[in-house]
Amino acid sequence: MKDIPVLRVVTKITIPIILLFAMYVQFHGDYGPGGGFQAGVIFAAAFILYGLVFGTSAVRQVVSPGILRLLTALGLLLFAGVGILTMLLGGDYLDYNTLGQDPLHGQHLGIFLVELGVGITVAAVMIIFFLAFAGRRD
Amino acid sequence: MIFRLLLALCILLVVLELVVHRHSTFPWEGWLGFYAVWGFISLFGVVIIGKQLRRFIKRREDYYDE
Amino acid sequence: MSSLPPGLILILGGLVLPVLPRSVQAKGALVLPVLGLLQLLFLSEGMSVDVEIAGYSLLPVRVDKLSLVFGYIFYIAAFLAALYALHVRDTTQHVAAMMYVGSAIGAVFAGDLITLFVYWEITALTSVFLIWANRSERAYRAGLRYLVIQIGSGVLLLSGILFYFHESGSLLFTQLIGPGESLVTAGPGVWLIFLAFGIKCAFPLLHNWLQDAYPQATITGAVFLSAFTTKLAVYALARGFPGTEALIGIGVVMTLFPIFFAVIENDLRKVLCYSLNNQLGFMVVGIGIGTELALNGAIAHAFVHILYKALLFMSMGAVLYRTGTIRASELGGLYRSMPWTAAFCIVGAMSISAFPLFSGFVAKSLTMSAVIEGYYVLTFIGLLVASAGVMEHSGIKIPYFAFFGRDSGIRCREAPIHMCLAMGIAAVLCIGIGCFPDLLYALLPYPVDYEPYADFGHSLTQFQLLLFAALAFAVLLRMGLYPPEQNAINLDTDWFYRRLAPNVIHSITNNLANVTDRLTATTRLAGRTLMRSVIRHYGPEGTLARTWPTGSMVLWIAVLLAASLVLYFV
Amino acid sequence: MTLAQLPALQVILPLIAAPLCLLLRSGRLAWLLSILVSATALIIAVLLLRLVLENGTVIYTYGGWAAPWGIEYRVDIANAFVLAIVTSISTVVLLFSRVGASWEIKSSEQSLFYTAYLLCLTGLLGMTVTGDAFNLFVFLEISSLSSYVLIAMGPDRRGLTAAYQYLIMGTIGATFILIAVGLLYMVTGTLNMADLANLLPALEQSRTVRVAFAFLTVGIGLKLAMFPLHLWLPNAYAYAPHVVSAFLAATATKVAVYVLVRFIYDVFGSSFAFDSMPLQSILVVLGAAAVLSGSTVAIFQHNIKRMLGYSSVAQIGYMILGISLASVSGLTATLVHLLNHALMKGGLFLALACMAFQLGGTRLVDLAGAGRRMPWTSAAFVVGGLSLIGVPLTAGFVSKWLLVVAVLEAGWWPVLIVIAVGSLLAVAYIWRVIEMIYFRSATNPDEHSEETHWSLLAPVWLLIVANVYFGLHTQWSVGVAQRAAQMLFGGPG
Repeated sequence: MKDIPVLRVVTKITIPIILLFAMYVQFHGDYGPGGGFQAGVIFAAAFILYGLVFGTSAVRQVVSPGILRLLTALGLLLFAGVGILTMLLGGDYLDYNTLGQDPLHGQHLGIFLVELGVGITVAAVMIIFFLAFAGRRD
Repeated sequence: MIFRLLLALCILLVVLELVVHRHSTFPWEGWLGFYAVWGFISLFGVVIIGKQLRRFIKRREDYYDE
Repeated sequence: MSSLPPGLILILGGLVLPVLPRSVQAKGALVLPVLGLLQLLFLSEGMSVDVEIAGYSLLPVRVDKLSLVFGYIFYIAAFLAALYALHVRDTTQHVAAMMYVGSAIGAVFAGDLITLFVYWEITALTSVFLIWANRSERAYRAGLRYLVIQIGSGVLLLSGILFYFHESGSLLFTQLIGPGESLVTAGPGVWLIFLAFGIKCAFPLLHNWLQDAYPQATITGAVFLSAFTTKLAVYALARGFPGTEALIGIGVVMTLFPIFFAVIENDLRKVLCYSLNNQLGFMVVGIGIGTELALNGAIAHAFVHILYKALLFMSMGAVLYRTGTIRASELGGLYRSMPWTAAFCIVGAMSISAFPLFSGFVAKSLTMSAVIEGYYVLTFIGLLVASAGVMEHSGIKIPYFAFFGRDSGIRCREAPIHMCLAMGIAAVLCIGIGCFPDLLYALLPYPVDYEPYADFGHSLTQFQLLLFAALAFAVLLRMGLYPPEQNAINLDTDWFYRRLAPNVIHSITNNLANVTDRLTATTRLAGRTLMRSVIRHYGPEGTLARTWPTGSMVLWIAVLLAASLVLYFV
Repeated sequence: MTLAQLPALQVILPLIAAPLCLLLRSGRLAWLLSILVSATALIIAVLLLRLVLENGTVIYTYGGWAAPWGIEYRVDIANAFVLAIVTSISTVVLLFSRVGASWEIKSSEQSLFYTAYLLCLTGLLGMTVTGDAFNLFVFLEISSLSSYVLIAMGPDRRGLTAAYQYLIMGTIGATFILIAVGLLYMVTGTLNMADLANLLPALEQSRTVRVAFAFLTVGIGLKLAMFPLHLWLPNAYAYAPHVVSAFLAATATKVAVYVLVRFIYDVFGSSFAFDSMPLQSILVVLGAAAVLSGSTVAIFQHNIKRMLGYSSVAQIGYMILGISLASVSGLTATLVHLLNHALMKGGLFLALACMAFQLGGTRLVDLAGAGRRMPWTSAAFVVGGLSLIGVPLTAGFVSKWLLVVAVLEAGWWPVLIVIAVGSLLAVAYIWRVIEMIYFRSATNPDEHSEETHWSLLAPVWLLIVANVYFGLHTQWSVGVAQRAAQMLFGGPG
């Protein structure tokens, strides 16, 4: 599809916007609707669009499967690590109150980190799925 | 030879019964030579009946192996 | 040491045997019964070990006189058999034999039904290897039949126990029928247990596994087998069903029917099996009468019977070992080659025929006195016939056809020294008990005030009975009326499951096919439809075994969901 | 971190270790981490069980949000018992898989294998420990998805189809459970199981609750391979890598049975399930059908792994029968059989794995003469088989005995016959294997010993010895199961 100039141009314009929107959904998640899950999917959508138009090998050049695998694990570890941290700090698992000097800060930080972990993993897994299914023909 | 010896022994046993006091519960048990006759008849009967039995149940040795 | 359940030494020891070098295993198997017997001497009467498992109180060990007397003789028999098997270099046989004996002894000391059942099944599972150890197709099949029947007895026992437990709430193994009750009024649990014991005791019509399997066992295996399985059943009957009237009738039939089969049987070890069955009948009668005298008689009979039957099996085993055959039609005149074996065999034969001064006499006299005391006329007459029958097959036929009679021309060496030693000890015990019966009487569960030699008339009549029977045998031989030994087999109840059942299925199919030619193909089909439909549904490619398409799996889910929805709403 | 954190750690540890395995890349290191984690999980499970037996139910709330708003983990005797089963089987299987897995899984995929394995363990433990119905669904999905991967990992290409079918079935099952949870949430407004148990009795007549119950029983029935929803199981077990078969056969269906027990007896309550719903007749019929058809089909199988799979279907039938009795003794029998069946099937599958590696396959003919060539493995298989039949002195006998006593208590004679026939059928299919192992000589004449390595024999025999141990020493297993059953019937925890 990369032979069609309209698609190529429009794609290149929209991808940064999609990524930006993903960031917004991610980081604004604790105030408005959104969060790591949705953000991860939107983030991955940018890559998938790129892959659809320019081919999966182009995506592999941007993020190698090795890195994706690493990111999948890291996101999950971030999520679980926060939980362990709260336990080490004396609370229950994922008891964010212990993270900051007061519960408000704690909750804020906790949710931020956990959602980030979720976002990373979801995005990475979505891209892996896409590559796995779409990459069969190459 | 052995047969005659056995026969003699048997007769001796019956004769002995006349001398030895013998305790019996059932009346027929006390008859002279009851055990001797009964033993003879029993074995005779068993062998003859067993022989007849053969007619019905004898089979070749490989009967079950087919 | 005394807290160790009896028999466990043999079971555990048997498990250790394979670790030993092959040449030492037989010696190890010889030491184990000695250790076991020593342990038994330390056990005190009345001792018991009780355990509570899953809310049921069990009594894995209970020591009383009844258990002890069986314990002693089992160990003695195990020692003799192990001595006899000293030349065997087969790990399987040694392990199986030791575990078999150990579990039989464990069963005799079991105080509750569950423990009894466990040991009961182990005796079945281990003893079958003594048959399979012959490693022939025929032995394998006979062993399999034996195993199925023995396990079946165990399954019946277990179901009986369950019912009995459900009815009575007790798992203790004591008298299962109360004094005033009879078998007729007893519940299904007692019936099932009775049946299980009956199979193992080779009741008439349930007996055939014995004659089928034992002759297929190895030479040494048969010696072990002859001693334990059926005597365990006798013990169980003596414990659970003393004084059950039905046993008298069963016992008399048991003493009588095998003697006819024994007359015409060619395989001498099989003759011994019929004789074994007949001897069990005497014990069963004793248990059925149930007086102290009668029970003593039954137990004493079991005790001495183990010795002389083992002795007879050993002598026939030695013949088989040296000549390679045990068919009466191929043997004869062996006294020249094997004089010692012949002598020992005659001692065994005189013991089993109950000649005075031999062990059979002092035991059988107890039972016979009890029969007279109870005034059981028919039983008495039946047992007299049976006694003459014993004289015929075990007293005369076995030694006569093997060692005397027509000279077969076979010349071989005397049995190995350890075999002779084992037979010798057994023979000495047979004569010793016969001459000094008080040694045996002291072991019996009830006090004995019976003196077999006090009344000389009794010995005299016994001599008369036996010698005139011998005379009849001689007369029959002279007249040429005695049935010649022939290479043949005789049908017995095993025919029903070895021939009839397969044939019926076969002939139904075939006969149906012959009815009309037109229907041939279809009727054959009909005959096999059952099996076909089983295969169709359950076979490797059957409906229920096939890999189903995903769609139909989902359909099933829908069906089940719909069904449960409907059911829940109704 | 104190004892109070144990319920969370039970699940979190394997959850964290899973991505770490992915990062490790080396199969050997991943194995080391997995077994460390699994052993720790075992220790945690044992500690939890002791804690629960002494002090009663332990409750753990996530993030400090109290139930019914937050997610809570609720450990009582019943699920502590199941936790101990799952973690111990997992540890033994991992002991085996250092060598065992390397035969079937490419070395490049080994870290992936252990990742999936740990995720599956996480899911199973999570399902067991959680007190929240939706959380249960999440963990169910974690365990299911990872087990599809595990099944497909083997060298046998039929594993892919089997995994695919299992995926379809499993997803439908999970969806049904989700629908049921959603319906319950609709009427009660809560997802907490304890809370549901309080609210549901008042809503007994509600149609929604009844529909939810139907979806739930069918959904869980799929996961536990209840007849006739078992069709995915034989292939999944047969074509998965051997270690995976051992692990799943010994744990996955057990956890599903536990979940069914939990929902029937605890969440809905036995009076709802058995008095106002005709669950009893459904379960009895399906349980009996499973015992009979599973065992019969097993007799005719050429592939021993499929045979064991069908035998599992039959064994699950026994558990269903125990559940259907609706009595403390019946439930005790089921719970004890959870443990005993895990031990016997785990042992059998592992022993079979050894044979498959040495003799080249799991078809019946491959095992000819194995008794001479692999005496120890063969002996292990025989003892495991005896336990499966229910021969005394083995764990299988204890389960059967308890079940039969419970059935007698209820006076269900036909069921008694079903159990007896089932046992006889089991004798038949186990005997076929024994005959092949001991009484047939190998097709290739060189009958030298090919006994497997001791490091593989050790875990096999560990399970086999456990079979005998729990056959002789029933105080612990039956005692705990009995208390659990009483608790599920509303007695003191």
